[in-house]
Amino acid sequence: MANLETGLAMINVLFFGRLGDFAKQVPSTIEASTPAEIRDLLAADFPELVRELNQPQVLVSVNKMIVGWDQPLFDGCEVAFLPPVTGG
Amino acid sequence: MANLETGLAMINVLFFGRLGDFAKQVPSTIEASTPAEIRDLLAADFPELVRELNQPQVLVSVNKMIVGWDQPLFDGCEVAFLPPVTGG
Amino acid sequence: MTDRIRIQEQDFDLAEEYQLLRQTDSAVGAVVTFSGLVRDFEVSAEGAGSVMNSIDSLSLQHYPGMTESLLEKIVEQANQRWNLIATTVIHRVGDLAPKDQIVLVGVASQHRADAFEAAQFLMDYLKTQATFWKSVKRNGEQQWIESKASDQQAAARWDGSDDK
Amino acid sequence: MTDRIRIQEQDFDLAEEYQLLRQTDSAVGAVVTFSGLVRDFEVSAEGAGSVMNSIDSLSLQHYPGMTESLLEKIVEQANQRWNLIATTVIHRVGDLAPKDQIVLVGVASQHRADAFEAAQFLMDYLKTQATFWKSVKRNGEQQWIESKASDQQAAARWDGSDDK
Repeated sequence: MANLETGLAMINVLFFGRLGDFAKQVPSTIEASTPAEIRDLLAADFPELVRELNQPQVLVSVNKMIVGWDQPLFDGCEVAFLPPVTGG
Repeated sequence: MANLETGLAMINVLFFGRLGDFAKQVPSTIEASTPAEIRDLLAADFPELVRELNQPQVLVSVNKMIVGWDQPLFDGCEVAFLPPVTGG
Repeated sequence: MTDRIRIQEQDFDLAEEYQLLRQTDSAVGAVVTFSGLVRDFEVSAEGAGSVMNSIDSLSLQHYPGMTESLLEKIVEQANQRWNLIATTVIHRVGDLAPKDQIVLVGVASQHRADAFEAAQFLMDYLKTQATFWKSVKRNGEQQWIESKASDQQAAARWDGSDDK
Repeated sequence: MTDRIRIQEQDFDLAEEYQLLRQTDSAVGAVVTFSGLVRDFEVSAEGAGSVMNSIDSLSLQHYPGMTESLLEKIVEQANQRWNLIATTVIHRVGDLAPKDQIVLVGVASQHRADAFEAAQFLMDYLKTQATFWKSVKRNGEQQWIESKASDQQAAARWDGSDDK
């Protein structure tokens, strides 16, 4: 449910690969209106994680589609932070 | 055994691929001193075969090594005429 | 076009997948398979100064839902670029030991150039586009694998022109 | 380098050959296999105006002794150009039916680029350098297969520079 006072959406956040190591204490839902805002909200409590998120190769997806950091978010969106992939 | 009168070597001859179809009546040994001479000796009796041998893509081997048409031959040499290969 | 895409923890059987590819159609003249295996070491960096470290095990994480749809897109692109009869992509996730199979790409086509090129394309894109992350354990310590510039370069050769 | 070269009438088992390639060494990270199959038709000419003729069977002749030494040379060249751990080349001769396996090339290496490129090189050279000749039967009549310009072109790309 969106927060009625702030108008912000409740977002499910996921961190993959090495990002997950720095995000173990991050709550699984965060109120924010863009992925960039999620990152900014984490800066105070998780400086190491945010340093990693600021690496230029890190991509963001919303509902499993790659998007820009300023993609508007809606209630129930799933936002994932993706370091460079290493499959195959 | 080489022919003592002519000095020519006795050569075993082989024809592969489509050349074999035209060479069914060719004797398996021929007296000659080069592959080119074998071809010339066959011209009278096997004109169709020699027309095929004159195709520029036809290669000659002596003792299983690709050689030129003027390669000197010795007694017991194995000469093979090879049309373009089509394996694989 | 018969496409099989699977992400799974269990091992795969190359022989079985090959028979499926081979028997799709009597027009199949060429089948190429690529298998990726866990080596017992990892190279720490590319180029000079690289160090080979032996590993105990490898672990593969992926983003369920997203990976499947990315693999479907990659296979669709291969089908658009080449004349393919059947394609198989299997990628394992979870914990793997040295010598284990990680990934299988198989392509059946009429002619060999299509199968060879599509298999290379699929592997290059899989390495750089699909949401998998590898970590290794050595002496009990987990470490994430760095992505390789050489994989980015390999994938980049397919961009732009329709040709290599 | 473990090289296996065979010319034989009997069929081969890709699964068995794959296991041999895979188990050569714990440094193997990539195995590429190529299988050539008999299609149920042959194209009579290349380019426009080509006609597809269905076939009853295919027959492969070779030059015993010469073929083996040519295949050894081709595999040796591949080992010089790429960093390979094991190579398998099996070519069948005699009478084959549509859907039968004709040829297998398998390459094991540390990295995928070596295995992919060496397998393509081996097939291209095998098609243009090794002393095999194919004929087909249709309606009981035997006909020799023409060599393809596209195979010559494919082989030519490996000449000259060490690179494609």
